[in-house]
Amino acid sequence: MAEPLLSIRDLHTHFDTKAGIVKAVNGVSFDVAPGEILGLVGESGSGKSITGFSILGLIQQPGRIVGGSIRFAGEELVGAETTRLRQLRGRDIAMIFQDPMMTLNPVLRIDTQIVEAILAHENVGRAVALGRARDALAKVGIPSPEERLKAYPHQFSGGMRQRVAIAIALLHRPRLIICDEPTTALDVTIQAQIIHEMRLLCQEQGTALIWITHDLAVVDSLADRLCVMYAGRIVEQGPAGAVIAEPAHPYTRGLIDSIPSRNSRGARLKQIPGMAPSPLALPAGCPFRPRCSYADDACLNEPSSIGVGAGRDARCVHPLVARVPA
Amino acid sequence: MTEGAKPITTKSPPLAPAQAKAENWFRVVWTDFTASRAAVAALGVCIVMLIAAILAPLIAPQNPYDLMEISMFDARLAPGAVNPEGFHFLLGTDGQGRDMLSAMLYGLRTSLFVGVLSGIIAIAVGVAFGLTAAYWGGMVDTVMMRVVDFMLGFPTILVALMLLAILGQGVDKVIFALVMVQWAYFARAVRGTALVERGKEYVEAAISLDLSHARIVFSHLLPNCLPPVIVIGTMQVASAISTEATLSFLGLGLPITEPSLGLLIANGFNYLLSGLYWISVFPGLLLLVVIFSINIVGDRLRDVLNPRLQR
Amino acid sequence: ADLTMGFSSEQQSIDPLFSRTGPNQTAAAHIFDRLMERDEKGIFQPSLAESWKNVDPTTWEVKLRQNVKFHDGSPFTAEDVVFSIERAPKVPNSPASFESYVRSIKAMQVVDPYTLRFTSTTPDPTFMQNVGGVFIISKKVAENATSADFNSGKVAIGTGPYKFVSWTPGDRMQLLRNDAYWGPKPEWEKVTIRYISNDPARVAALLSGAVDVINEVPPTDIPTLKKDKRVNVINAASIRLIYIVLNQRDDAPGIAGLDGKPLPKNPYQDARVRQAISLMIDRAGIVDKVLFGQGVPTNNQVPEGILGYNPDLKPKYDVAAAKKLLADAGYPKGFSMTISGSNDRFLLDGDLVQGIGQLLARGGLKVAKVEALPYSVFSKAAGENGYGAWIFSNGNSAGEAGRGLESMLHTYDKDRKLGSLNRHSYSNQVFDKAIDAALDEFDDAKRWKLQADAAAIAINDGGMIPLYHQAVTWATRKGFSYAGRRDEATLAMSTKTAK
Amino acid sequence: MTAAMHARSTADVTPIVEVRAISKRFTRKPDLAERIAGALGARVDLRTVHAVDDVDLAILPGEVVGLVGESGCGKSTLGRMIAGILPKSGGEFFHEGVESAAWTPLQRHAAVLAVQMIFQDPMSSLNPRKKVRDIIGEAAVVHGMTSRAAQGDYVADLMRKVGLDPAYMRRYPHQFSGGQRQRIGIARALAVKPRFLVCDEAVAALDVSIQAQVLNLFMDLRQEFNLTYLFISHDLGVVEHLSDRVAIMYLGRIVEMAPTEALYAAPNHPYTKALLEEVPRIGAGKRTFAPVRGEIPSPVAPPPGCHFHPRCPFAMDRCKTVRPVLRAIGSGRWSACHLNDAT
Amino acid sequence: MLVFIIRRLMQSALVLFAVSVVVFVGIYAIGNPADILLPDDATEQERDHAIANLGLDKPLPVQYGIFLGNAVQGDLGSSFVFNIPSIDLILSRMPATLELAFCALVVALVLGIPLGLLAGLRPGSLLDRTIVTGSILGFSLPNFWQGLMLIMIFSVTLGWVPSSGRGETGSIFGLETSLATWDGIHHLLLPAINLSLFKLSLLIRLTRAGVRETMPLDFITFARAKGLSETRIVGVHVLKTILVPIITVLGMELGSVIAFATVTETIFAWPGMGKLIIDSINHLDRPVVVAYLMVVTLMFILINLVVDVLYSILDPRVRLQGIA
Ligand SMILES: Nc1ncnc2c1ncn2[C@@H]1O[C@H](COP(=O)(O)OP(=O)(O)OP(=O)(O)O)[C@@H](O)[C@H]1O
Ligand SMILES: Nc1ncnc2c1ncn2[C@@H]1O[C@H](COP(=O)(O)OP(=O)(O)OP(=O)(O)O)[C@@H](O)[C@H]1O
Ligand SMILES: [Mg+2]
Ligand SMILES: [Mg+2]
Repeated sequence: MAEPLLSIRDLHTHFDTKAGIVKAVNGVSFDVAPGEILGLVGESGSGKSITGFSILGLIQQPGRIVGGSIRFAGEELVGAETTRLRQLRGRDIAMIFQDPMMTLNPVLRIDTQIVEAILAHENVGRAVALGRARDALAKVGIPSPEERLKAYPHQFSGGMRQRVAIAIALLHRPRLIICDEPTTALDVTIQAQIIHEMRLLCQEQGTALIWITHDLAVVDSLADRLCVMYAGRIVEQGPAGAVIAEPAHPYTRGLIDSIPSRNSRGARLKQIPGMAPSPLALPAGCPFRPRCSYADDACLNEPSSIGVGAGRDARCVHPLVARVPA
Repeated sequence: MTEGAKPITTKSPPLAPAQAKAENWFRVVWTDFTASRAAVAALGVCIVMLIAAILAPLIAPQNPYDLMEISMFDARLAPGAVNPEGFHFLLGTDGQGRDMLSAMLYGLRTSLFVGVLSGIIAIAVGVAFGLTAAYWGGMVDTVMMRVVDFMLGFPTILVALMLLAILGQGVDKVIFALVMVQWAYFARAVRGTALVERGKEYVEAAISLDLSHARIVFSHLLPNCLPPVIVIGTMQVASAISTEATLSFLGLGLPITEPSLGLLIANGFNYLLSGLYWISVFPGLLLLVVIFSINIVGDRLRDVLNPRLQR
Repeated sequence: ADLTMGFSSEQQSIDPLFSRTGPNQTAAAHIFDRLMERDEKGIFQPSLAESWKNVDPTTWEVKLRQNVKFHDGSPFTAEDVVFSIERAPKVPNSPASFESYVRSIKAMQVVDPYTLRFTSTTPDPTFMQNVGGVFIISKKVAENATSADFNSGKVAIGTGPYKFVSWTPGDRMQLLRNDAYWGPKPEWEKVTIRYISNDPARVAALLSGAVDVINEVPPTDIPTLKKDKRVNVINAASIRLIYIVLNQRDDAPGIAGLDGKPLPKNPYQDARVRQAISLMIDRAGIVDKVLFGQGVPTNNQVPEGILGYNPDLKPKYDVAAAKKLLADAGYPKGFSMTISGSNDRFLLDGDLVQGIGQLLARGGLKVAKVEALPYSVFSKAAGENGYGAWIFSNGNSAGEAGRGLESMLHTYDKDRKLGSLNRHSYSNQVFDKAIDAALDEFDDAKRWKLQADAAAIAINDGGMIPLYHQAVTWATRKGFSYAGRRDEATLAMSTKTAK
Repeated sequence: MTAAMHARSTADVTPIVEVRAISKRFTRKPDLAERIAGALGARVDLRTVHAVDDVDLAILPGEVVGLVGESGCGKSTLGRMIAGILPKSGGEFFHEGVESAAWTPLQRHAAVLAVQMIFQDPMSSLNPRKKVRDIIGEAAVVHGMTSRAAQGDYVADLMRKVGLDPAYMRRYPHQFSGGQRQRIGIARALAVKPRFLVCDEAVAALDVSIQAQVLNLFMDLRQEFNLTYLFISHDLGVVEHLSDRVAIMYLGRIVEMAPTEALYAAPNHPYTKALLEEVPRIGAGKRTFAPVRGEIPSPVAPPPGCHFHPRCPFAMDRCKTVRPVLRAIGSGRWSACHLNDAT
Repeated sequence: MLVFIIRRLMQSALVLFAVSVVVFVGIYAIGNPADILLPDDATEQERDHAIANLGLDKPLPVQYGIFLGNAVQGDLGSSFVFNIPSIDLILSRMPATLELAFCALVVALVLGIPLGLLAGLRPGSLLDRTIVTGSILGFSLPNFWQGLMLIMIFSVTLGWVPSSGRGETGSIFGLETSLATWDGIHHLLLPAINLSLFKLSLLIRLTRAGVRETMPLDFITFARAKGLSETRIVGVHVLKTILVPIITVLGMELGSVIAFATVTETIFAWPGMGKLIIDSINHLDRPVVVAYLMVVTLMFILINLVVDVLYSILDPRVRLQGIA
């Protein structure tokens, strides 16, 4: 595998709320190689978005990165100067958000929002920037970009807005794009369109992608590698196809089983019993223990990451596939 | 389905409770509220003021409404002065010889009464109006909102003068005048919230359960539109007290023999230049403290009740 | 030198004949002259009329002043007087015209340019005082002019000591000295009159030096201002009378028994009750405490020195006697009543109502309600039998007691136009006869006696309860002096540099 | 076409709900001002949204009908009309064979109560200021199905049926998880003893693991009470899992209707084909996505003829002008496409 | 747009009609203008004469009919007090009030928005608490009291500015205004501040609330993710977003500036409409009150129209037709 572009080690991001400390991200480690598409899946609230925001240093009060390291192209981002982070944001690392209706400022015109993103990192004239904005829109397949530039976000459909966001993300040919559930709010047909375009652009530019979602099916058809998050941790990671075909962690298994599929028609679905634990009060040991049918006393100790195959590892005492020493 | 179907044991496993403790909504609000010490202090002041106002007849050294008890020969005595009969005027006397302390206690009573009562009535009228407009929408809404515009455009002074002329003078008339000029604000505010709530699915659920319109409006819509109203309410109470003071200043307010804080200030206003500061400044400070505390409480309530600002 | 004055109220028009209310007359007096002017004490003196004589009871011959010039240089003649008097009752839309001043004129005859002969409809001893009050405008320029033409300055041309420069309603009026004035030359070359209706603001303007003279100094500030080295305070007792009337109609409102039930008979119809109420009122105390001394306690219709004043009518304060009278009248414990008044019509009227309320309560009545209302509301109810006992003011413009006594106290007689201000339905045949006679007497001394006697009849009967004559107060900055005037007018001509 | 549908409906069973040529237009009548402006020659923009455009649908007792379509195609609007929340702007609505215009007040009441709706957003569909006990029990008490005294037991019973602990009766909605809230909504609907449930994206907001729980509950309740469902979703996988029949909607019209197996095995309408192709399937491995061309047209100005023609790879000239009707193309299969005429 | 304006005008015609009826009946109920305009010692004949002169002797409906007939021809009658066409009277006072209101608004905007931003960006800080406390003080005290305090402090005691009145006016672009001369600005200062105090508090609070609600929104985070500077985020993204509610409220408040101006103008002897209306109400000068309310209502309608248009410019989501 190539030298990682992004390397996260033991990241902890906590929120200091009145009710207590929310350990949203609680020891996450993974690498992303250039040009790689990494899928990050997990239940709602498992800490996927917060991981993404942590990379960009966009955690807001009362949240804080309390430990760990994020190295981007060899440079440490945890504790970096705000000015430095601002230089990286948008230029080297871009992000696309979940809700296309909310990511663009509704009171500013599309051209303003694209041009300001260009001017934030490049010292070019307005006219040049406008030309670039037009090209960017054309590139993501928005018809008649010249007119569309003068429009306001509400005049665009959800899919088009998401494409504008993508166009903004691609402006500076970033080396890494974090996509935080960019298609969850969209229809399958639009989703297909966007995935198609993203993938094309990444191939052209060699950009790495972190694709955050809770839809395993999307990840399966898109990602090279897959990280499964549960309660602020990565419980399993490995090549996407392998993990889905043969999950090692009982949680991954449960997730895959509860998806209705062709052959399940009319039958009862398998469901993961119980509920995701509150990030305020994580159970001791393996956080999935209370819902896990394989759990025993061994799970009362925090499981460590173990190798379970080529490039795969899982945080489980009782992995469902054979353990392979690292 | 057949009547009295025997209960089934569902095959889905029971779900774990969302939260360990069942918490009362008011308890949550209260805990949040008390997180600010300033707000608690302000609430304390409000309560003390309220008690002082209610108990004014018992704790005031003098009944300033009783023409037999006051004497113009005691007029304009400085704070701490003692009259020939040995009565001690802690905060001095006003132009009529009323003991300032007593007059302020009674004035507080009147002001709070006027402010709170007019606020409550205006809320009731405005809320009913706004809810109706929002629930029915369309033509009803348009007509009702034009009425509101009309009310908002009318000068308070003219309204007060007309009512004074038609109904005469008195606390009830002032309250009526204040309600007349205030309710429209509430109608506006409530309509805004109600329009949002109207679009929520629980209202549709209520419609599909074939509940009556009255029940939907007052039992479902109303409770959800109240929080912003409570907040505007506290501010409007303050503004009612202030408006009443202005009306009194313009001679359109309360009967001068039964002064409110505002009327005391307005009366004392004429003495300010002459150095008889206490006639205006003491009630002014009291009014300031009251309105200030009400607003602090209101502000805090707004923060606490706004889910977007909650942590 | 220049002068800036701060006025409490503003004229309605520059047209001197538009309205005969105080502020209008004050403004007009700077620009226009009348046949007769009151002096500072309120006594009429010749002005444009140099002299006059009563040829017979209904004929008056007036000699006009010669060599008087209007501001535009044209000479003043009898034609102008005739024109002005003819215009006086006919100013369109006038809310308070000079009609009553000229009503008794039957005919006017120009004998020569400086001699005029008037015939009156009835013998009228006060004829000249009325006619003399009409402002004289120039026939030449003002023929067919409207009030608007005066406001714009086009025809605001008189013979007075100042020439009109400009008027910005709500803000100020500017005047320039008339150097060709026939009378004493005023000291100030440029005069600015600013309108500052709010009392403390007016005082503040004086203290901050924005204006040199203010009128209607709020009594509350007088004690402090008197001590202030930067200003002078000038006082004058005015002719304005503040008084109480008691409604004597059968259906007078606001009266009830102590139990709250209606009384079988209106107690105010009993003279003893009225007298008792008069005795309950400590006029000196009121003036001292409520008015800061800014008034003259009285039991007369006019102040001392004015025709009709009766020195025997002295204010009396005797609560014991009052209680006895009440008991005699059958109200040993009093009865429940309401006292009403305005709160924006004259100085401290709101406080006054409360003070009177206190005194009545101490005097043995149950004061159920004390109400002070804006005059706009108060005046309507006062005219519509809306009150039981109320306080009113009367600014006497006639220069003697008679007319006032008649209109306030004569039995109401619509046809003979008598008792028109007698809204409280007082009726006393003896007084009616006495005042009728007093009004027709031409001899001043006799008329004085007759009017004083009539006043005694009505006042001792409690027909009205005089309280005090209001003092008018001006304040100037150091270095200025003002000659206080009984007619309440504030004139640049009365302002001088202090010696 | 309706003849065939009637044949089906007049067979042995009366459809529990049937709509014929039902439509919903969201429009504003021009007010006086607009008429004046119009007379003055101004272009008055009175947008009419044909949210539902001439839809026929008959649902038999005990059936589960899936309704699939893109966002904004009118699924919810149709569901709401069937649930009696929105008045229709045209067409006929039958409940148990009686047309809505002919309803007596009592029949109206029964028809409204018999069809209940489960909403997409479990939080906003529950009144946040009411306790669960009242949310579930209020209507039953108002309509006399239980007494106020017995409300507690009635509600407890329902809560048990949907798998909620009756001990939580005095809690407020915000104290529950998403899945639990959805169950409260279901219990509220069941409380008035409905025969028909309209589930409008009832599981869309839920996580896969919780989605499984709720779907299982729907299936249990169907067996238990012989409930009929109109299951609205844009998730083809979920619909396939649950439904007997599926109707595909596009821009206010039903474009295809078929028994589930037949539809998924051999979609007929080009739009259905495109939809099924784009569904990512787990276990299928990496694949390429070939996007449907063109933008979704706006319901304000739908294209003439076949609404789908601008995006259809097989579009012919006729598609641009003539609206294809929904025609039977096999047993229980209907499709609205001109291509079927050619063959 | 045209529809929108036509609808507004039709509605305003109705409102104007209602206003005039209410004023007619209301003033009739309050009292008789003749009683107030006449001197105390006026006789009954004088009173009758005055009443006839003012046209008050006819029955009220007839009076209203006459008024309506004239009003349709653009004549709203002449002031009872000044005998000047009431419209002229009002228009002559309008510049003073508009200038005052304008300055008050500018003061409020120039101070209020930055203070609100400062407070909203650091919620809970000492600065925030100080600003918020100050803003509550701004509307806790009756306006007339604050006004006199200002006079006492700044003109009587310190002697910095004149206590009352309008100063010299000059002309800017053909408009008579005190902003054109130093003396005028000097005079304008205190009343403008007094009038702005309430608006200032309101603006601080609105801005602060707006900032607090906007900052956590996704598009702000997205703007950060684009690498924008904090200045640009606050100055453009946040400000433009919060401006929408601010403009709406300010539009409504601009109308109330006139109402509050009544008190301020009385205290500072400012020759504006506010002082005119209170005097006219006290004198029951019906033609002026009617005309004033018509002018003010029209102004309200105009302001709201401008605000709505602004609103649609600022917030493109708002379609004008949607606003009733
Ligand atoms: N501002 C905050 N204050 C307190 N807790 C927070 C805050 N933001 C996020 N959290 C908590 O952090 C945890 C992780 O949140 P995150 O947004 O990363 O979830 P996610 O995996 O992206 O879920 P989803 O699929 O719903 O987007 C959640 O439990 C959430 O409650
Ligand atoms: N109250 C309304 N007023 C105007 N238009 C409306 C209204 N409700 C819905 N519409 C429009 O009708 C069309 C159909 O809406 P509907 O909510 O039925 O779609 P849907 O298929 O349920 O979409 P989704 O999947 O997003 O829920 C949409 O274009 C929508 O904008
Ligand atoms: Mg997320
Ligand atoms: Mg929907």
